[in-house]
Amino acid sequence: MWLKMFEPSGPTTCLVMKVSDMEKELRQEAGKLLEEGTVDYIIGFAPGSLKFTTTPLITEDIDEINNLVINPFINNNLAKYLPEIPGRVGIIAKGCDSRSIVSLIQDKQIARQDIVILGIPCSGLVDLKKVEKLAGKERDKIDDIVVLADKVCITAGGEKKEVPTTEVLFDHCLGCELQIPKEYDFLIQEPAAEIRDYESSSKQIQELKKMSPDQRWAFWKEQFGHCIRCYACRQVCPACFCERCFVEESQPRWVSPVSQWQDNLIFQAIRTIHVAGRCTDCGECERVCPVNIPLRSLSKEMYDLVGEMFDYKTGMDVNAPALMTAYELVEAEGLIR
Amino acid sequence: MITKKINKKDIRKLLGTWNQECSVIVPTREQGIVEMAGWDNKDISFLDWYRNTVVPPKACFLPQSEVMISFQKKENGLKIEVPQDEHKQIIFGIRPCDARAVAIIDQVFADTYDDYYYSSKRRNTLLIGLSCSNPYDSCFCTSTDVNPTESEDVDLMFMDIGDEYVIEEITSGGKALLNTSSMIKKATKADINKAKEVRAASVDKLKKKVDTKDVDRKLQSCFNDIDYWEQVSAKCISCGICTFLCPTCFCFDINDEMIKKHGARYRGWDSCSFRSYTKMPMENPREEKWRRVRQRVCHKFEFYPMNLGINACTGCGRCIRLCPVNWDITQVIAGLPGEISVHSGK
Amino acid sequence: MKQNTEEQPRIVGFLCKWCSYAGADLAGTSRKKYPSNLTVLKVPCSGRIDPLFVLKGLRLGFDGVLVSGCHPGDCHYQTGNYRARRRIVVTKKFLEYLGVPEQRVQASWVSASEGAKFAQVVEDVVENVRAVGPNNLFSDEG
Amino acid sequence: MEPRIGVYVCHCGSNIAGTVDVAEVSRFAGDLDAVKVTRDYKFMCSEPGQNLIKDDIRELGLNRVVVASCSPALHEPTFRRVCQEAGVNPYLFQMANIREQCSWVTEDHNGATRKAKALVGAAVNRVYYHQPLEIRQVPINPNTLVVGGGIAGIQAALKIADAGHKVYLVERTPSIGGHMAQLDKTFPTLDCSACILTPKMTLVSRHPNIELLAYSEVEDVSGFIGNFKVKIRKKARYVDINKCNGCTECENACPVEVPSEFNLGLSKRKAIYRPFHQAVPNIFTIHKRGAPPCRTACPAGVDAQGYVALISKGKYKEALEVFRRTQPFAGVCGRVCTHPCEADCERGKVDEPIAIRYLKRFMADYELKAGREKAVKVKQTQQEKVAVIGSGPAGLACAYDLIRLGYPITVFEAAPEAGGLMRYAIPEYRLPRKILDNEISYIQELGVEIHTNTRVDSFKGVFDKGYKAIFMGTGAGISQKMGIPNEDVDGVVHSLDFLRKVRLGEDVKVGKRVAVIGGGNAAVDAARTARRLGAEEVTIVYRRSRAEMPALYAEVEEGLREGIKIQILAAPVAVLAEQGRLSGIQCIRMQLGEPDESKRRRPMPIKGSEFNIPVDNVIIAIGQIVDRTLLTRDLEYTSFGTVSVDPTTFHTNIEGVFAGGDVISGPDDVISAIEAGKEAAISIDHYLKGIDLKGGRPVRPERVKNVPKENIVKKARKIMPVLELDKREGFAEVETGFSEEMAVEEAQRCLNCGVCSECWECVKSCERGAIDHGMKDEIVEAVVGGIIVATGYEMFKPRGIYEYGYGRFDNVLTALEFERIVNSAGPTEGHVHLKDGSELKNIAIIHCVGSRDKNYHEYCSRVCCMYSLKLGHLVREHVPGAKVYEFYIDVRAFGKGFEEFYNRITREGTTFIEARPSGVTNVAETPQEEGKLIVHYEEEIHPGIPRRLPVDMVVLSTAMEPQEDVKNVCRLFNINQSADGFFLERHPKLDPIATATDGVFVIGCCQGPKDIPDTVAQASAAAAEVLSLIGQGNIDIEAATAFIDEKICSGCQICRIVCPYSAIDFIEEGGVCRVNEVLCKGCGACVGGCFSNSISLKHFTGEQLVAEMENMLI
Repeated sequence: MWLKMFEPSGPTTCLVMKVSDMEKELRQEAGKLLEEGTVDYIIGFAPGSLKFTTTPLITEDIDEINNLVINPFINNNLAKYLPEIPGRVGIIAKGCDSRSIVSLIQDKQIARQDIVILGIPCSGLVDLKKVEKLAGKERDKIDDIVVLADKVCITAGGEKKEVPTTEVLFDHCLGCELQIPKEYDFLIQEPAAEIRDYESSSKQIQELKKMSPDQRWAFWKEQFGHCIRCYACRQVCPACFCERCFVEESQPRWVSPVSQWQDNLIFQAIRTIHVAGRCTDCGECERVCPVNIPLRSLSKEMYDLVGEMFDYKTGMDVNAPALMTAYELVEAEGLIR
Repeated sequence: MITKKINKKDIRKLLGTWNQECSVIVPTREQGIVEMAGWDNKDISFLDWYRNTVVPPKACFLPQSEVMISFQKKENGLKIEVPQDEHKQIIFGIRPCDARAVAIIDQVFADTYDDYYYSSKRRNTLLIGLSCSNPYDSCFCTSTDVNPTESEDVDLMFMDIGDEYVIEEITSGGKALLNTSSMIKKATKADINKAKEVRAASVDKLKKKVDTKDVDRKLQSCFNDIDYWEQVSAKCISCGICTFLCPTCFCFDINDEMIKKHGARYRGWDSCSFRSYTKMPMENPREEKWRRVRQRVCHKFEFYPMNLGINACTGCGRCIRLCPVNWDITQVIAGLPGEISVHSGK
Repeated sequence: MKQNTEEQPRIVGFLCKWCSYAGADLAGTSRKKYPSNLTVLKVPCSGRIDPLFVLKGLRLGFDGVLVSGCHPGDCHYQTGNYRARRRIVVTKKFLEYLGVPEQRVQASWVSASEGAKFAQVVEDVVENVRAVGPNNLFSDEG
Repeated sequence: MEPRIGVYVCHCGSNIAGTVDVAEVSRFAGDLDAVKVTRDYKFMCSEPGQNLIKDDIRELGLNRVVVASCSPALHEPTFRRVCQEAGVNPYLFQMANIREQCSWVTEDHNGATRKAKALVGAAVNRVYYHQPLEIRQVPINPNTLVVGGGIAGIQAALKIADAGHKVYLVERTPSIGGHMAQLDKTFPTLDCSACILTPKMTLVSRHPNIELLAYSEVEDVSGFIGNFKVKIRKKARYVDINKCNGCTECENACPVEVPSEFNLGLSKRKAIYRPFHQAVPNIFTIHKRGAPPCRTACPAGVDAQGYVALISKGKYKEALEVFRRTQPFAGVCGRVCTHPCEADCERGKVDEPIAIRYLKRFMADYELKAGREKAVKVKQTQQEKVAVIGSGPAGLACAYDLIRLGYPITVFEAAPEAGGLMRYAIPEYRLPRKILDNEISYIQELGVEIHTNTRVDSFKGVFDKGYKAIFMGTGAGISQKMGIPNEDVDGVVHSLDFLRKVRLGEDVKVGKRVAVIGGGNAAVDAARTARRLGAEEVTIVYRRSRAEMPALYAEVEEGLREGIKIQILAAPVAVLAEQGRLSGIQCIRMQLGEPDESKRRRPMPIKGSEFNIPVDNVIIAIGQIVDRTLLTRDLEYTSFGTVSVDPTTFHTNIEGVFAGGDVISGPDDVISAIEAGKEAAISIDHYLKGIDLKGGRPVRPERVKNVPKENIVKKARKIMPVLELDKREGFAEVETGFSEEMAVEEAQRCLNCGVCSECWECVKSCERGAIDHGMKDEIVEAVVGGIIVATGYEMFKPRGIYEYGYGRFDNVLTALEFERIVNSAGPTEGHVHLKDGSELKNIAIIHCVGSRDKNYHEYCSRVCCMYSLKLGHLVREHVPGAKVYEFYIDVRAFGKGFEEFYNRITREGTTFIEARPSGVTNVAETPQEEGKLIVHYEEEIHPGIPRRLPVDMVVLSTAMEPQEDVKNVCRLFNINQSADGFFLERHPKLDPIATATDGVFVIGCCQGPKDIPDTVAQASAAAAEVLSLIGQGNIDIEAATAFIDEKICSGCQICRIVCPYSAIDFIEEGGVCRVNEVLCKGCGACVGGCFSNSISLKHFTGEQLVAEMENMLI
């Protein structure tokens, strides 16, 4: 989608973004929705306050519509906001966001008729951690990131580097299963470039699977030693919509509120089980973790697990029953005595 | 006042000397996460890459979780033990913004109220500041009355002037650390001049600015401007990143844990961003997100100045840089109804 | 770290009261013999079991957790065991991925008439769990 | 209150103490938190043991109790009662099972003691967290629902009603009686079935406490024991139950005959019927299966089944009346309709569709021939005048419907005569003038005024004359052009102009060689007309293949017979002219490509394949377009050049002006034009009455599904006679029409898809006015305390057992069929003879057909032995001297009087052969076998010797099997099936009529095959169960139910979806779920599914279970 927006002609940082045709179309449509009173709010993305960042824009103000952007840094899964915003909402949705929206509808957290989905095609988002690594510089020291169809130009400290796009996209984007929303009310009709690398997408999971159970446990034990229990993973996750998380329960206390690796690990294990069939592999949990725990290696494994065992793909069909409300007469054979 | 200096080559030796008498804590990096941790007695590469930690130094005195008492159920009641920790430590490399933060938390835990667990660690710790000449684009310390190269909140202040560090001796404890070492030289006039240039240049690098004058008054006046708070809090997801990683946030929660007959009372970080933070049996005074967001802003910029005469924000920028949704406190301050301007370092 | 002991393994079994618990009773009345390592918790239906119980059991130090209900199609409450099945297999497979040996989380269908099967299930589960040693998963050491 | 726990460890003699160190366990328990006393005792369940607990509760102030003993399945109720008696809530008690699950399953004393400690420790920690629960009761509604009106349901209903309680007896067929009513005699006493059953049936109908809901079905059951809420659909009988007196006049009038279910298809019944003479309630029912396909396929919705059925009974006048209910053009449509009805005719799936169109023509012709009575002028009831512009089929149909609604109607026609294209485009030899004239006069006689030679130029002018609404049906009168060179040359004519001139009687000349371009009816009409005008060589040029020609198939066929040639796959590219005079046409060959939007394959020209046809005239018949006239200048048009109307209301953009027919659709057939006229008439009526145009329009009835096609003898469709070729002089009509015999015979082929044909003959015949075809199903709602399900069984259908020849040989019958035959009220009035009427000399009765057979049903149907013996006896009773052979596996004579009956039959001379026959054939091997059915078998006692037995008739003693829709019934009442498919009882011995759902009982053959005495006994037992329930007045319900903390609920409704008892409701306001504790059975599936744990299950809370688990680890 945005590929053509970052033309190779001259440097463009995402802070001085060209208003692309797509953005224009989006703003027009969003503006119309607000103006005609079809929706009370628009949720989308605006430029962030720091380089290469965007920030969620939740507004009822038509003047703010011109801040709506589409670029390779629109990370947030905006579906998260839907259950808490009153009235009718127009939401800008990438494929993965649309799946979360559908999942929330399946779980009755939102009503389809209250949501206007403005679908945008997505070719993948840039993982700044990967870019930083490639450039050997931190985000604020990078001058420019130009995304072309199959390669990316990174300029930092006067040095220009060209790498395949697959090396800078988020792991979950490399395994994307829905680039263009299936469920939408308005769709920006642009093709999305298919940039995929399934192997890298679940590389860490495959490596973990090669280990012995003890090694795997040791790995996660180490990882959850870092956890600070800030709950950003939970808070950013659209599938986590419980009014009260089980960690907050005190009778009984399932998980100690004290941050110790055992309970940190149990928290995340249960959270992952709880979002089984709701997780769309949007990768937000891993992105927001301030201590870099590879959380997607948990959620993606669960995503694949329910896919394989129950042939279940989250958020693809508004009318499908939620995973845990359905069953087949014969399933999971061989796992139960 | 700059009085001493040391060649960069000698830092390892200096730390080595200190490390024999107490534990030396330096910036370390593991899995991409920078925090203050025990020095391994050899690696000083952090001098090259270190900008600031992700986990603020407050964790050295107020850890994420710590045991307050441990107990054991015996036939005739509980046997209770309180952990003792009087070991001495030196934190090397604390930035002026974080040093200010420690001073701020000191006022809470080691002033009129003396918190045993905090102050037993704090009083056994010396802080060695390190000037900052490579700020993030999220840093705005000059707006919160912090100079990135100066600090009165440390025991010694080191400043990078090229091949050498010039040193300010702030406290007697700090001074004492230098006495024993032969690597410490006297700073020359040229060094001091160089330092002045560096200082000016460093301050100049901070492009992000926000006018914090009268913020407390403005916050007071717009405390009940619910529209404003609802609007600015809309995108907040109520996670604990900004508070847990804020160098001045100190809220904690106490929990007892018991498995079979052994148990402990733990204290751990808590966050006013969490909805459950103020949850009480019948009601929650901060049920709505905007109340929690307002609390955080007001705590930093209104209640602190009112009670202690100082802003509780030191401009370290962690909460902006690490926020999952790019919630920027400077924008919120700047946007307060009233005339305060913001300069962005874009 | 815990070592193998005589008491080990300790296994907690969640049995639905209509089928599996009755099956366990039948094993007793027909004097089937099986190891004493399993202690049973009676629940109305396997559908009552939340993955939390499994994790809680392991966290408390049980070496293994068994969930047992009516055979598919026989649930006293019609569909509870189908619900349980999805939850329990997801939990089992996922914990296995985390590094919990799959032997520690087991499930079975035992009807009220299957006293012998219950004894056999206990026999097998105990043997399986013993093979993977005591539960040191949450030990700080190692 | 601080927990004070007492722990009691039972020795159970040596059962526990022999393996477990009970003293050690007791000591251990004493050290546990909150335990105030521990004791061990020989037998805790004994009186002294119980008193121990009671005394401690009183003296030590215990408020919680743990007993470690046997399984709670055994003594939990005992100890709960002990607690309650001593003043402790029974739920503040917990039992540790240290016998069945501890001492009995190991010989390891240490291990057992350790385990007992763990279990006791767990129980103590659990009981600490117990909450007192209230045992709640709900009152029992004293009404009862009995489902199924067979002998089981009748008996149960009578017993309960006699006890003074209200019973709803629901039966889905029109009468109660069930299978028993079909039986002749009952074994072993040989009582007449009807004699013992009918008095009971009458009692039911008269009983003040029984509300009989026959011809009704239970649709929904919710609620629980004591308070089931039931919805019953009372199917419309179309006969007023209070007015019908069972006089049978309607039955005589009804023209529709279908196989009688009661007589198993051995006789016929009418569409309005009563299953049997003694039916209760003794009233008639009209059987409507749905709208017949001929009716739903007809654009105008003509009720073809109705007139076909009447024709089959020779009621031609009545038939035409049925037709005219919908539209006036029977004669026209009987000739020119494109008959979509025939395309969808169900008979077409058997052999050939009914010749509906020809039958229609027949009745119209019949009337004309017999002389039509003048139609009665419709009384004007409405004031608003309506104008119809154009007198084609659309306009006249609209006028016809409106005049009958009482509106004054005027039709304006520009041409000299009314009829539109019916008159001017269809040639005389297809539609003779007198036919059309007759039907137009009929319309005029009703009161429609037709002004011919009157062209209307503005709607305003019409409105100004006081007309309140206008229908415009001006057609599509302009011929389409081909767009090829020389198209305008002399000698090229358009078919519409050509045909019109011929119809107007103008002198039209054609050359010797004529080419007609096009493939529709207009082309064929033009070609055949040209032929009649003297053209010698007429060629139709069509660009697709023959199969794709839209013209009626028969018309094309006749054209070919008349010598017309067809150039298929050819298209004209130019008209050839010499000196301004037509000389021929140049065509190009086409080939068929991919199908286009019309699903026909698109013709593509083949390059270089041009060829010339020399002709004198070219007639273009490639379609017409809508004329844009002065009148229509303000109307909106579609992109196809037709007038734009609302597709439902046919309203144009001009207020009050409606349009239909070709003017809106482009060239189409007559019947579609009639449809448009009729729809517009509805709109105009609404419009003039100020009703919403779209609302309240008649709904198109739904097409019938699943028309049974068994036992239909194939029979060819009658062929329309045509005028011999040599007699086709001038424009004489070619098709000559069916004779009366042909028509009746053809009409009798009709399958009566809808069963009732809605001819309304019954309405006319009923003096009491009891019949109402507009009757609707009713929903009866009732609240009942208990439900008795007595839905019975079905007989096994032996058609699947090919080798026994059922369905192939006339004289192979099922036992129930034979039962009807021997019955004096049966199809043969009790005369037993072969199908062809000849005498029966010997008969074979084969037992266990479908029973005791792994291929069909493994179970024994229990009644077949005895009824087979009974049938054997009845054969000899009816045909003295007949020989009876009983082929049996075992004779199971287990019941009271059965063995004696068997002995009696044996003495009577029946021959018993122990064999399961391998087949029945009609292939004779000896002269004696000629014309007989031969049973193949091997005797059990002489295996390996194949034998043959020639008999006249074979009776198959078929199995009982569950009703076809048993699964739905299971779902409805929440009961289960056993492996044999019948309903599952709660316990086969101790609770044989209860089910897993409290308050629902199953009796009779729906629970399993059984005979009448057993069924009646079960029915009485169910009555006792229900009365016992009612007698209790109240009932305890589960105390350990789920509850939701609404503050935490996020409203995802997973709990609601997984709840098998619909016990959870979603509360819109607040967006949370709530448990209906009365419905909740306490399974906890919702709790396991609620990830925020906002649901908890009382007595099995997370806190309690975790506490229990924690202390298990001693």
